[in-house]
Amino acid sequence: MADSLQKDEKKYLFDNPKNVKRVLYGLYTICAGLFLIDFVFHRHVEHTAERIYGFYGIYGFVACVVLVLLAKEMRKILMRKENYYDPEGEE
Amino acid sequence: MTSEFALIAAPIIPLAAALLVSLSGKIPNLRDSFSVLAGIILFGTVVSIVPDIMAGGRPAFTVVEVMPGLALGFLVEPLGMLFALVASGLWIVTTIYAIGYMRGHEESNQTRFFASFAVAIFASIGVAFASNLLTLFMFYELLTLSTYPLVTHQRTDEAMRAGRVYLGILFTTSICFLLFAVIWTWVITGTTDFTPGGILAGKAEGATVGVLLALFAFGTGKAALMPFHRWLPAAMVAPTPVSALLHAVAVVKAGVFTIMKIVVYIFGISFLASTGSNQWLIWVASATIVLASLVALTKDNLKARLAYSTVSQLSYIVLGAALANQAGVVGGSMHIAMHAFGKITLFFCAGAIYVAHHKTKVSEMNGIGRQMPITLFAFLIGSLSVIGLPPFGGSWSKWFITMGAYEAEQMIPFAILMVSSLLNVAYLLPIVFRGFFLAPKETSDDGHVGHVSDHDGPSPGIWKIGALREAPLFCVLPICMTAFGCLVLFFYASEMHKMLLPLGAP
Amino acid sequence: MDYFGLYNYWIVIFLMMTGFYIVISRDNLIKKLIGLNIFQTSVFLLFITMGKVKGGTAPIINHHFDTYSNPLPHVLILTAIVVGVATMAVGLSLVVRINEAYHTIEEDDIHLVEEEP
Amino acid sequence: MPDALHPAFLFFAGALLVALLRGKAQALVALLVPVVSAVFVIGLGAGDGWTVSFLGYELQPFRVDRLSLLFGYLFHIAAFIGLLYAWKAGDTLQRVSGLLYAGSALGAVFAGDLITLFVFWELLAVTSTFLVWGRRTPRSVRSGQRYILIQILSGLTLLAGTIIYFVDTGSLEFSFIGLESGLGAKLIFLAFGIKCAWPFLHNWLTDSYPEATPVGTVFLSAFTTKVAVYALARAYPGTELLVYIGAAMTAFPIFFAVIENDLRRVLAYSMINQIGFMVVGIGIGSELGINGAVAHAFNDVLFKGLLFMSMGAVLFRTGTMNGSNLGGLYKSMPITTVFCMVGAASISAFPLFSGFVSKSMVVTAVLHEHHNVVWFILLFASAGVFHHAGIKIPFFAFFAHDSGKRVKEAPKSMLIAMAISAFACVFIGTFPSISLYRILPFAVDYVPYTATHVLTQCQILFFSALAFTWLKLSGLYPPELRSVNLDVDWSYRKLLPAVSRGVYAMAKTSRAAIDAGGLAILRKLGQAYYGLNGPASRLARTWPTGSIALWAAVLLGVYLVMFYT
Repeated sequence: MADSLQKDEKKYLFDNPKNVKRVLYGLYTICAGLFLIDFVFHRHVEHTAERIYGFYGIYGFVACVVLVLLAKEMRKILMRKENYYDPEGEE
Repeated sequence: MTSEFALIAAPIIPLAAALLVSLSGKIPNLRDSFSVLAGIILFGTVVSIVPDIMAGGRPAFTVVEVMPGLALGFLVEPLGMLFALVASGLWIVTTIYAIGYMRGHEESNQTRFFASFAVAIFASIGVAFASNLLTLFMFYELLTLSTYPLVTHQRTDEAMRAGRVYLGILFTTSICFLLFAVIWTWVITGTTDFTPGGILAGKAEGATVGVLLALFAFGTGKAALMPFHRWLPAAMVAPTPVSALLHAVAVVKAGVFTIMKIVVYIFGISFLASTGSNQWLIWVASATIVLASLVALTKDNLKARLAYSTVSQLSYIVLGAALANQAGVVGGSMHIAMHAFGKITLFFCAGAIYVAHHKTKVSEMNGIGRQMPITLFAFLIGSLSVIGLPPFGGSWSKWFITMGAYEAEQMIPFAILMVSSLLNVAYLLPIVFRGFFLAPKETSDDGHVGHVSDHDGPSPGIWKIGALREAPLFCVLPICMTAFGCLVLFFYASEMHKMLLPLGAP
Repeated sequence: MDYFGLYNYWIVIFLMMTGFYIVISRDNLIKKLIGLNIFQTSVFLLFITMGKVKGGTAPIINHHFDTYSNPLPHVLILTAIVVGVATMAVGLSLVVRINEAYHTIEEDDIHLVEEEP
Repeated sequence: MPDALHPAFLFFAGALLVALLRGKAQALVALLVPVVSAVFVIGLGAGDGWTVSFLGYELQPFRVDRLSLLFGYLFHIAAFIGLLYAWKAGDTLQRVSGLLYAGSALGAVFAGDLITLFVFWELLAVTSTFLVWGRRTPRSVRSGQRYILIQILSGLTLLAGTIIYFVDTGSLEFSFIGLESGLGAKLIFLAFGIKCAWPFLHNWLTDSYPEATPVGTVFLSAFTTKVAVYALARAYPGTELLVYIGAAMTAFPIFFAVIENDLRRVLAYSMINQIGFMVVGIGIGSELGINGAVAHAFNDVLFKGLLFMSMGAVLFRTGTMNGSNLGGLYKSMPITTVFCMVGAASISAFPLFSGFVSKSMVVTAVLHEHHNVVWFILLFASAGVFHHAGIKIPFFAFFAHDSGKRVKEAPKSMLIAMAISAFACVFIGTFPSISLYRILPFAVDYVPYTATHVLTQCQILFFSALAFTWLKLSGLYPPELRSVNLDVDWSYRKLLPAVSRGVYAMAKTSRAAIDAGGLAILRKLGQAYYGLNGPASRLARTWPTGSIALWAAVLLGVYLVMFYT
């Protein structure tokens, strides 16, 4: 259904996989750059943990992965059907 | 007009009105004008006493002295002033509403109805201004009698049954307990006069005080303390103006007023608090507050729900009296007025919905707000006032009663007052949001716009403007007035508080 | 002891016992009522004679006399006579009604009628 | 006599006027109300206000100082943006209740005593509920009922606390209270906490905000919680407990946000996360901490409003808010997409966007006070908020798998409202010292744009993005599923009804048993009485009058004898 509708429309920016790739490569480059700057640039440090090279990058990455994986586990306990709270009978 | 003259005139006006109404029964317009006119004159008369009371005056008038220490007499003090103001003020709007309702509904025996109505107000004024227990008792019983024809107005089996419960409970409690307590008080103290500071201090002690309080509290069946509350839901078969009169103006308020007056002027709050006999009453009142609210939650019939709500709210006032401190007594007294305005609005709305759409059940109220926006908006205001939310009057009385509970170190009643407000939200607001925000149920044909049950035919006087199907103008106008009153009372509370403050003086 | 000086009491006692006897021994309801009336009359006499003071005159104040009979019993009995007439009338009308219902005024017969199912 | 006009009354009067008007005139007047009121508010200075004597209390219903003034400005901006947004999508109900709601919020922040605060606190509750109910679906109506119950519970807690506090201390002044002054202070604290959506008290927010109308949610996001933040900053600055509460608030909602399907509910969770930062700042209590909290509240209204507006526009056009049904909307709603991404950047605290200049104040304040664990949690939350609000929202709504929905771009009025917000976000983010920092309650000597700070923030954000990319490409990322996730609301939506049904059934049976038992006793008594007095029973039998007369005489005789012996 959806595909047939799209056919007669023009191509949008991200319909071209190349553009998606470009964005991804851009992201990889920026990340690598930010990580490498840490070795060159002397940051102003207030907390001991900050002395680790690339601390913020690593922490951010790990935090997000942990967040998502934990949340995925939570689904097993918390997820219910969409109409779980709907009252039976009335309305 | 001096206060004394006004005091004498006040009971005579409704009595004269009753007479004129009976005589002019053949000409409905004349009859109804008499009712409204008498209401306005009475209210003006009562208002004329206010400045004197605010200045500390206590106008009095003795009709006849039966025996030494037993007299029939009137005396105005702040509490009675408040009750008289509420009763006479709301009589006007109730009369206007009743005219709209009775005509819209084509009820029979309207003359008897309006005459009984006037007699009931006469009794209420008598209760308000009674200067001693004997006078109070007489008018209290007269009030029961005069409202009986109103309760049984429909003359159906159900109405007669309700009337029997009504008379049965009210008379049994008042004669078995209240009269007994009055006589006992007279025997102990040699007087029944309402005296600031009380008359029992030093004359009674220990268990006597507790028993006497129990006789007074349960004897005043009109205050609907559990377990003597059944008459009130039973009386719901009456036409709506009667319910409004019973539940907001005259009957129930006369009950709680009596308890308040007895606590303040017979026991004396400092004496009562010092004996500790008030403890059990605090508990009974708290239990009534919460249980009646819970029962109200389970009722689908709108008027029954409101009736149980009234039972609960009345116990706020009894609780205020039972706390026996300044904040409690002042708050409880304020609640007489605040609840009167809120609840009468709710009943008016229930009646208006019935007149216009013949709907009585909460579950049928879906979508009614689109046809009756004014009524339902007023219902919202009344609900908020009864719940005790600003900017409506109910918030201040709740403030003082709660403060009284804390000052009396009654933490559980304190918490119950809070919980009760939440329960009020839970049983009152569904009507509002069903009416405004849910689409009407499509299954029933009766639920359609303005379509009333076949056997009745459309009621006369219904407004029809576009999609609107409001009740007759005479119904809608009083609703707006009382709803507006709820708002005014929020700002007027300061004056009322000032007037009532002497009640809490030790 | 002067048993006969207070002969009026003997008359009262005689009348009272007569009335009492009639009430408990007669079956005819009218006779019972007559007995009751005699009983009542005896009480009247008792009070009236008690009120008499020897040598006293009627209790109308007059400076020629200084001894009067006690007026209070007389007044009481005056009222009682009126009440008695009234109760008698009520009693008799009840008997009339009973007669209509049972076609007899004999108590035995009434009980017989009652005990029939 | 009042020498300054209270903006709340302008709003209330405006609401009345709006209720009487219809059509374009209505929308225009509604829009003018905050503008007119702002003219008055700009003229206000610290120290203005009124005092009145009411019910025997000396009250201060209107008090102006730097803290309240900042929120005053903020609420005017929020009301203006909200009403502009409502130009097309709003109706009378939403405009009126929106104005009343904004007016109540203003009343609450300008309240100088606890009674006035209570009055406006409850008004906030009631007026805002209509924005939830206004969607007119059974679902939103039920949600609104739960919402108002909890809001009123907060008001009642405040009432109880105020009464206890007043009786104990004799003061009704709404200024620093602190937790040490007894039960009253603790209850007031709790009341603020409910409106502030503390953990376990937060569910009203995630329950009702996604159920409100598109306009309603924009309004809701601006006022209730911010008033609570203001109240906490006023009465409980420096309360250490708040640091931990705030830290918990920043951390736990992001887990729910990841697995939530309704995108506005995702935003609601991220809202709790953002309020967490503010609460931490208030808990720190240093000048920097308070400034940070207040500044973040200011920015949050703008960027959260912007995000809710963009999502509202999507809802307005597509009629759905589920991530699983959306995607690819950048094709048909490009401008909305851009604004949404500005909001996302702001909430994630990208440099040059508003979140950056305020959130960093809080984080720095935490570091200054050596709350190490809290600092780690806040960093985690910063990464997490980018993850769900910064990436998930725009990605699933506008990019991701193309849902095939082709709709019109959002109405112009909505776009203008979003543009104003977006501009404010960028402007404050770029030039904080000439805009936001000027109106903060304390003097600011904080410089957000240092090389270290910019660098570390970029690192954390880009690596979070990298993590998202990796998880998405490797298929580890949880798919969007149509579902309901259990939260604290389970306790009152499932457990409580079940318990009360059980209790009700028990009460009913026991009541029936008591009734039956009582009736049985009464019936027995009646039968006994009937046995003695009924027809043909012993006492009712016809006795011969003669014997009765005799017995009466005998009894009297006995009595006579007994009397004289």
